Amino acid sequence: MRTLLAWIAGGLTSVVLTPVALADGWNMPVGVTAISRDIYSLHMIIFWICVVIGVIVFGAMFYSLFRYRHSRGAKAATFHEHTSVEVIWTAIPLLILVGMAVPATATLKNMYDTSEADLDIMVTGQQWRWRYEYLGEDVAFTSNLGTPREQINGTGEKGEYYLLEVDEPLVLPVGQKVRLLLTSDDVIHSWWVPDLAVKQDAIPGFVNENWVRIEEPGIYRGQCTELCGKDHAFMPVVVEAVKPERFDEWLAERKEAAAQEASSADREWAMDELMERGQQVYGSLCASCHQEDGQGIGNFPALAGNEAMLDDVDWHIDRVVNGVSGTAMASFRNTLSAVEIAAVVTYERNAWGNESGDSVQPSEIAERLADQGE
Amino acid sequence: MSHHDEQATNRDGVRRTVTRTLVVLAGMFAFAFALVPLYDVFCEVTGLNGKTSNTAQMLVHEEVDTSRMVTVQFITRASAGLPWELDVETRQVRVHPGQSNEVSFTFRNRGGEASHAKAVPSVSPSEASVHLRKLSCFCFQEQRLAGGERLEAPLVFQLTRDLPADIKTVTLVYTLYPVQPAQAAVSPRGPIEEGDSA
Amino acid sequence: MASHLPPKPTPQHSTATAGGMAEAGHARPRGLMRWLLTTNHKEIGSLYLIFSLTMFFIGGIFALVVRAELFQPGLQLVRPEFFNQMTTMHGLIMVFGAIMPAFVGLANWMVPLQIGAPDMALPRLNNFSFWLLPVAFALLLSTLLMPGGGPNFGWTFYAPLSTTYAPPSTTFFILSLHIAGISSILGAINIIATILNLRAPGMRMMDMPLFVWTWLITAFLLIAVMPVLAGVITMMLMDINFGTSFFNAAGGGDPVLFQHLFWFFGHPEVYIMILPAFGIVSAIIPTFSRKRLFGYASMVYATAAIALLSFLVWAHHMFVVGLPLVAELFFMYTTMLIAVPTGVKIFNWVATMFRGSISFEPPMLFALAFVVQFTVGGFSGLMLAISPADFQYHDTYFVVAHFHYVLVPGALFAILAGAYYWLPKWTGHYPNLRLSQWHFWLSVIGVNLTFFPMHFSGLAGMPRRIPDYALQFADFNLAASMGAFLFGASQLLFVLVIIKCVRGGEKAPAKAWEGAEDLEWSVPSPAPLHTFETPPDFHPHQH
Amino acid sequence: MWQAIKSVLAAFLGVQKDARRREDFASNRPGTFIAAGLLVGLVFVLLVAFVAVLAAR
Repeated sequence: MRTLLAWIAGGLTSVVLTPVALADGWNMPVGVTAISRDIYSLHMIIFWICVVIGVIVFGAMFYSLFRYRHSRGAKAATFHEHTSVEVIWTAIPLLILVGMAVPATATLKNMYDTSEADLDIMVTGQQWRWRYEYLGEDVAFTSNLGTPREQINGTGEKGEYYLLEVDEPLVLPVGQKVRLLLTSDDVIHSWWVPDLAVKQDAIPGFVNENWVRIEEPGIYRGQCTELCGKDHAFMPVVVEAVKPERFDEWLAERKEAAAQEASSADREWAMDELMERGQQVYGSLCASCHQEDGQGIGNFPALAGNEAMLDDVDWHIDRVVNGVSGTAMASFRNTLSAVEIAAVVTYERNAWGNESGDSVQPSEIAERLADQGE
Repeated sequence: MSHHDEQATNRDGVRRTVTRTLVVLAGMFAFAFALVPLYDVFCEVTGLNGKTSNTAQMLVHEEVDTSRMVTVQFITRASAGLPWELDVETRQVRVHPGQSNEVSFTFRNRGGEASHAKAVPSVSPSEASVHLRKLSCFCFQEQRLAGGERLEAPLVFQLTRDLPADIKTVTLVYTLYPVQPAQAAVSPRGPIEEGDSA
Repeated sequence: MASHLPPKPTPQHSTATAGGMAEAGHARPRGLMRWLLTTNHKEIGSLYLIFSLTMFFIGGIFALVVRAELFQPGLQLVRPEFFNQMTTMHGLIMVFGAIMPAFVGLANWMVPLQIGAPDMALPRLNNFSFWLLPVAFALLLSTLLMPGGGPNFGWTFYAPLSTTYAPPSTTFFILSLHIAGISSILGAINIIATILNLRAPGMRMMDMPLFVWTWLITAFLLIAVMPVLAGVITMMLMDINFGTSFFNAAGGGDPVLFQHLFWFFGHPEVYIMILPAFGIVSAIIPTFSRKRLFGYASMVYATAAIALLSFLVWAHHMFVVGLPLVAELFFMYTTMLIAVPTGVKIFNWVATMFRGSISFEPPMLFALAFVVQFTVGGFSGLMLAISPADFQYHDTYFVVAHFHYVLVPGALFAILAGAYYWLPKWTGHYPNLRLSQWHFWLSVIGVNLTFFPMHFSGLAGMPRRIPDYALQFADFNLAASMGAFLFGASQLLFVLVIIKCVRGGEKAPAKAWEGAEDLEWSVPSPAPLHTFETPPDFHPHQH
Repeated sequence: MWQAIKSVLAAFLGVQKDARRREDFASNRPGTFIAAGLLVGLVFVLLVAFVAVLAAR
């Protein structure tokens, strides 16, 4: 008897829990696009179908357990087959499923319609950051985890957007259809923002498409959802949706800044300037593998006291510019400016007890990157 | 049937069952490997995954469909470990289905030494890939460039008239990958066999 | 509670023959050699079960490392590299080392007894296929100590993370998976050969108990898909060591091809882990409802239908890899259809209980919990089948909740139910009732506390396989971690129950449960080492 | 053969009558059923694929 009461209590709890489940932060977000709302309603319809079926099936089961228990003197009946009942309980689920497939198909077709986009963005996954390129706009940047390492290691107070913040978010205009082209430089990643209901794998060597039309300005946060190695948890996606006018301003600012960055490569940089800039670049791009103290970890080589690197500055620059095939060491040729490359190389050659004393000037790098083939 | 006979029947039965299951087993193992080329064929027929044919195709002489324009975008990417750059003369072209078009790509080896590379194509949306016919493409074979060398290579392509009407933009992405010549020789689908048929 | 259970059947058969395993007519090797060389299906069955229990605890400890790290946000106990090895090893060990061998062990023990055969058809092969397993898993576990660590790419080992970017130990991982795969294949051949050829005279296919039927179908699935797994890992091996490019885009290969091949194996594999569970539950529910199984024929047909459909749904694991629209629709439709035969099974179990005469012995408790909890897993499966919605669910904790509901409160509970059901037959004693009930209730509470909150954290946006998470997921993870430790600890009670049951306890008669009908209940308890050396008289009555 | 196809169809739905099932298993010729199973399986795949292609339009 106690068994039964416990079962019933369990059943009641789940009924009580259901509204809790629908509360904010416990359920799928409704999101800010037409697609995300469609998906949300599909999710809720199928959820309630399951609840109704569950109530009927579990109801019949618990009724039988209670009503026909041996201790109450129940005598077992002998029936063991009933074709028409079986046909009915096969046909009804079939009909429900057909009913469910219709709206699901419509939503899916809509999700696959990437035509007539106002803006194309190339999203590239890299261990462990995202790179965004505004196609046709000459604007490109990487977006790295913004949460300081101290917060992760527990030596600092965790912020509100712990692990869901980046140094540079993807900025998108609201109301415009944005086509996302996704690929990867190394392993498979997956780009996901729940509020936008966009999740698409980024696969090396192949390009996937998805699209989004955001309806409200705001900041939307997500994460990489395909296991991509050790820092899989630390490559968030942040999308900042702004009004189209603001977006155009932002694009102009970006281009301006890039031009300034390029022209600043011409002048002579002092050692401290390079070191300061280099430390910044190193912290956001390199430290997750080679570690803050340059000691490396696991398969990631130490840079402190790395003789191959210290003996040959060309070799060092080549690694940073071109990367190493088949490893997490990406090519930074298109990701970093000449100033940044010069700065980070200089930093690596003079930090953590490395005392080469070399400083690599941005102009040297710029020359190296520019056309020497002709 | 005596007890003894029965055991003999059982033994025969067991032997038969084991033989049959072993045959199925061998068949399934072979099937797993057969799936690799089957998948390629399936991809090529259906355009699954945006793969394109890796051999040159013939121009289909068909009337140019002047009633609609399709935008073809080109994106070039280099991958790690290769001091090369790949550029395209134009970021996008507007074409009519049926028309044949030529676009020029430039390879540059920025390194000091000779190296090999191959450009691997991918088409999006994947449904378009069956309708994209490449009459000539640098992507059919690997390239070798001496240090500092530069090479211009054309892509000649045609979008067939039966391209679905809802496809208005086709994106063609080329990713440059380094090739070790030794590695290429044993690749099951490496440049060797493709070079033969190209 | 005990007082509400009906009295146990009184011993009709003399238990004098119940000398147990020690008394055999001829000289047998003793000690270790006896177990190394045994060809007896009952001893091999026990070996499988003990092995699987050991692996269950090792895999469980890995899961607890994961849950301990996820107890609160931030990195506290392990580095992400090691965390990834733990999630990977947990998955591999539970799938290939715990659940599958447990079912093979039950099949070894019970299939010959249920069909009236003296032993398995190929006893020496049986010994060999068991002893491959410890070798395979010793090798797999040893990779954790190798430079660069063990496999860290998830139990689904997607390329290129598992090829180009994998640790050096991956070659050993592939080797160990090959060995485990061969073991499964040999086990499956043996089971098929036994069922098809060694049934008692007069027992037709449609007279076989459902556990035998589900295992027959499972064995066919194994024969069909284990070679595909072997093919996939061979291709990986070649990509890693011989420079081929099956899955490497740089050489003209395709990482997505890996996923197609893997899930062509992987989805039937999921059913391999659940069909025998259906068989066990279909034996227990009629026994304790004292009523014949409702719709026996439908159950057999539904199992066959599920097995067939399992080959047509694989790409529902790949809804976000960029499949063409037609493929998405095809796999969404087939996946939704698989709910129909699965539903038929659940309805049949409920109909079996309807107007029965039900009592709640420990096996029945676990079987009932199976029905409810498996159905919960089925519901989330139905939700995941809706491809557009899967764009939100995919690779989140919602998926983790789904497959754990199917495999832990599902398959594992069915294994526990089977163990409680047949322990009297194996040991000659009933398991201690009070301990069993404690084990049951703590397990139910623990398992639901662990996995139910994962639905919420997944819907709220928590990706799977991450060692650290954003603050809004903290409460769900706290609950899940506490539940996991409760569940893990309560399994120690199960070990206690088994030890006590082997050593003594209330004596069980041949027919240990009043409503039990199948052939295994006609031999004494504990079952002597050799049974059915002359085939039993089988009267097809019940089905 | 028609009989076998009907039985396989019943199997796909997972509903079968005891009597019919007895008839099926009386014949004890699995070949027919395997052939019918493959046939119905193929038809099933083509049918679902057809619906999917139609729906995708």
